[in-house]
Amino acid sequence: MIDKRASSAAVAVAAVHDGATVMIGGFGEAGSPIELIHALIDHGARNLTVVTNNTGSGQVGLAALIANGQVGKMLCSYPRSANSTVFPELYRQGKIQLELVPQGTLAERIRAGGAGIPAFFTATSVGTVLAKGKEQRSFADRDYVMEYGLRADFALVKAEKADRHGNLIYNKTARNFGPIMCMAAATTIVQVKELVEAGGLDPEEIVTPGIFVNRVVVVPHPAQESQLVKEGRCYP
Amino acid sequence: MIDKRASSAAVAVAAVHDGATVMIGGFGEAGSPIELIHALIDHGARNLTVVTNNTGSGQVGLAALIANGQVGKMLCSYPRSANSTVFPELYRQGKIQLELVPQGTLAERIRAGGAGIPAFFTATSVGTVLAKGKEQRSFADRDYVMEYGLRADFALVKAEKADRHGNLIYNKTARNFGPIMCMAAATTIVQVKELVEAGGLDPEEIVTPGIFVNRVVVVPHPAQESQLVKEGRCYP
Amino acid sequence: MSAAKHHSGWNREEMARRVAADIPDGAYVNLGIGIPELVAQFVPAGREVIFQTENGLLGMGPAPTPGAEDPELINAGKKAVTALPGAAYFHHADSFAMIRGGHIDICVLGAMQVSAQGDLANWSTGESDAIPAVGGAMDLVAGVKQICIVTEHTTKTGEPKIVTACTYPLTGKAVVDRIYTNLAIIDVTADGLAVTALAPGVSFDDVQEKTGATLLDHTQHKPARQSLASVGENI
Amino acid sequence: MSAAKHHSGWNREEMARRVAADIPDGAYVNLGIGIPELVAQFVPAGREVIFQTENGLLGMGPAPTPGAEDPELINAGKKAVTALPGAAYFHHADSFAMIRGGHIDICVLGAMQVSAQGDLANWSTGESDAIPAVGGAMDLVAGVKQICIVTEHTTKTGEPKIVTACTYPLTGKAVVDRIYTNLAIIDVTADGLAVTALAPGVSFDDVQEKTGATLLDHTQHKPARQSLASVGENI
Repeated sequence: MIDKRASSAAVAVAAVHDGATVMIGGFGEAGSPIELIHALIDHGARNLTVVTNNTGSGQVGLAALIANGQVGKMLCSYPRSANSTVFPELYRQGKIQLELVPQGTLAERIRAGGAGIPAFFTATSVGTVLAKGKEQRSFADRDYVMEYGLRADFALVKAEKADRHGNLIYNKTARNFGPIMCMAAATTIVQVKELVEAGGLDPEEIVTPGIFVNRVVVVPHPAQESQLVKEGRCYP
Repeated sequence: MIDKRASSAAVAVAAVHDGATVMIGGFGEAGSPIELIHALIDHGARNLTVVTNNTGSGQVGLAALIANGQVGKMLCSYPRSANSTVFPELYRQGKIQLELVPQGTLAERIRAGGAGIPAFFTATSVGTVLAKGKEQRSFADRDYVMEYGLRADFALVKAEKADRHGNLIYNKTARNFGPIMCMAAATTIVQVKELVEAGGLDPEEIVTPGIFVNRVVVVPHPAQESQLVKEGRCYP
Repeated sequence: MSAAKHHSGWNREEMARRVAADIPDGAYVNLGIGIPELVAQFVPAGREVIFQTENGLLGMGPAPTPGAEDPELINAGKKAVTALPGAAYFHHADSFAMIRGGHIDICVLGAMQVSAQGDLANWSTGESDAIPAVGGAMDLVAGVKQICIVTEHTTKTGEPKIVTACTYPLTGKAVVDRIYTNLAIIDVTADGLAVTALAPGVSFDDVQEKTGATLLDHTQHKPARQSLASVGENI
Repeated sequence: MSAAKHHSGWNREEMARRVAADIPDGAYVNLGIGIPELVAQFVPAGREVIFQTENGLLGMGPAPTPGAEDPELINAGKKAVTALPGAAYFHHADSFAMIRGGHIDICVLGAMQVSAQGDLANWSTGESDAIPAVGGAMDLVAGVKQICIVTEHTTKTGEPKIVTACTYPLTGKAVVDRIYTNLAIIDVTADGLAVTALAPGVSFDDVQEKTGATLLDHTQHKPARQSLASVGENI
């Protein structure tokens, strides 16, 4: 019988190895799988390449993972935001690498990775410094750059509900990168607020079919990053 | 106020011009917008390029459109099936052109067209006659062919419910090509069984956001192609 | 209206109002952070404009009442928003398919510099110690049908933002269609930058003086400028 | 079991049963039209196998009871099916993202010809007056982790289907992992085609005689063949 439930976040992330590429869902705090990230901090895997849109805030969640020295390289679109101090400091010190990717290109590269597309063309970034070194090509008289599909060893994603098959639904704009990251990782680990019976999700409504999910951890009351930051919390 | 309702199928398809490229949803009869197709037959636009998975059956719907001599070229993956006699005859007589596209490549080309991707690479068809004349390229030691995004002037799609914004939900496996064809056409025309108030569709459940839809026609009791074929019906 | 209390020209709200006035009924619009965000509240009565936020919502409504904020319902600026009836949620690849695929009619963005050719710089000063952060700006300018800029005419230190050629790293080349500033509305045309409207108490010469590129005076043309074109062509 | 009533070898149901026996618990499987469709009914007790149909359903169940057919709930062969608890519907691009992206563990297909290198021909006879129709076959063989063929060992006229090189147009090059026929189970290995099991009353020489390529006899190997590998590696 298919049962993708993991007994804890620690068990779910146990296989993450040093040097792994890890996609982490979320747009700011919305959809950020903070309990899975904290489990990854406890676990201690190092030299990670992290693919995610931002760099976290305060000293919890994604920012804490970076502060803990576990991340060697980041691919993201917007590593600078309110309360984001950890990444900028390490970056200026040359202690962390950055591949800056336009947000839509980042999303499409992840989707392509999940869909078995090794490369595609987009007009985004043409004529800018972010197109430097990229192969360029014209279609119907417009210039495009070639971008590569992105895959990961692991994805850490937050969703709203799951069933034992790993079918997922999300909550509002916390959906963001979750569905495409589930597709693009060899092992996808998801935290959800609620687990329902198989058949408890309407098959018309399922956003991520279970085939893209490997482990599900139930975290009924996930912490909100902004609340932890407001309280001045640090992890660990 | 946004109100995409059209008063009839005839009104909805009135702008289709001779020589237009028209995407038509459906996988066999499931999702085939038969009333819109019949309106297009009444309308009479000719020399159409039709992008659709199959070639219809019997003498109704898609098969009737072809039989009526309105289609100059078809892009499809499977133009041969039970009760499909119209296309094979015209094809053997050289009266209709065919671009045969593997089903997944067809879907991805349509999706790419809708997503602003002019071209992408796929391993599908490598080493086969369908790769002939296509640019080939190696990524990470595997061979791929380059395929082009597909766009259309019009898309005819069948869905289950819509609101006045054109937000859509579908029914079971009748969803198939609908959502991606809605994205890839300059003008997307949809027939639905039911129109609901704005807000009557759960925003988490909407499969096609209204931005991809231009006109909505309510057909409360659409005909089933297989039933018409069984009854020996012809259109017009 | 609080215009021209101490000085001539439009204030932020009035700039946003001018942008909103040019957005046709039925348009799909993406708003950037800052003054662009203000545009939503000035949609003229009788028009329905659908706002997209690239983090996955079409049909974005105003900020919630205090206390009703949902940290999982935010806009691209990470501020709490609401969803209007008829809204839809979607994931990031679908969201940028809308953007890249040319489905959004208008994008309103801020700017650091705009050139006479419509080049836009609004993401980086190019300073060596700056943390580069581009977000969705490059995707928006490459994909959305029309790009409107709304910005103060000059920097805080009085340097022109509208220039012959951008010195900051570009967001996109030849992407801007129209510029709304506190002093004027300027169209990017094949002939060059054309002033189509002047703020109260502002002369064409005032605008030219504060601009780093040569301007054309189209204020007497009839009509001075087109409605934001191509919008809603299939509506 | 109704095997070998008039002849030795496996019948269609037994072939399907042999395929099903090799599919591990938790596998995601796509079944082609014909004998492959029969596989679903022979999943051994205690295993849960999820069937995908490329027209947009994961969690496909058996045919509905007569009268309960829904023309909008069909499989890739356009036959009425059902959806099991835990099923999900999705559109064609998402469906083929599953297939092309390597998310489906096993695909079971019919064949016109299979070569010693695992080349597959199953979509066209290449005759000039034939209507070419490929469907999703090329996507499946290019994207699914393991491709199993289930087919009669020879054509109706007794010609070998397993050959040194395919004469029909290919569906894919070097894509087949294993072949189940009415006579034997044959793995495509780096060393060549290896017979790992023989049907009752069938000898290795019988199989070799009806095969257009040289076979290796692995029937005495321990184990004769691996479980369908790589399946469920992350389950």
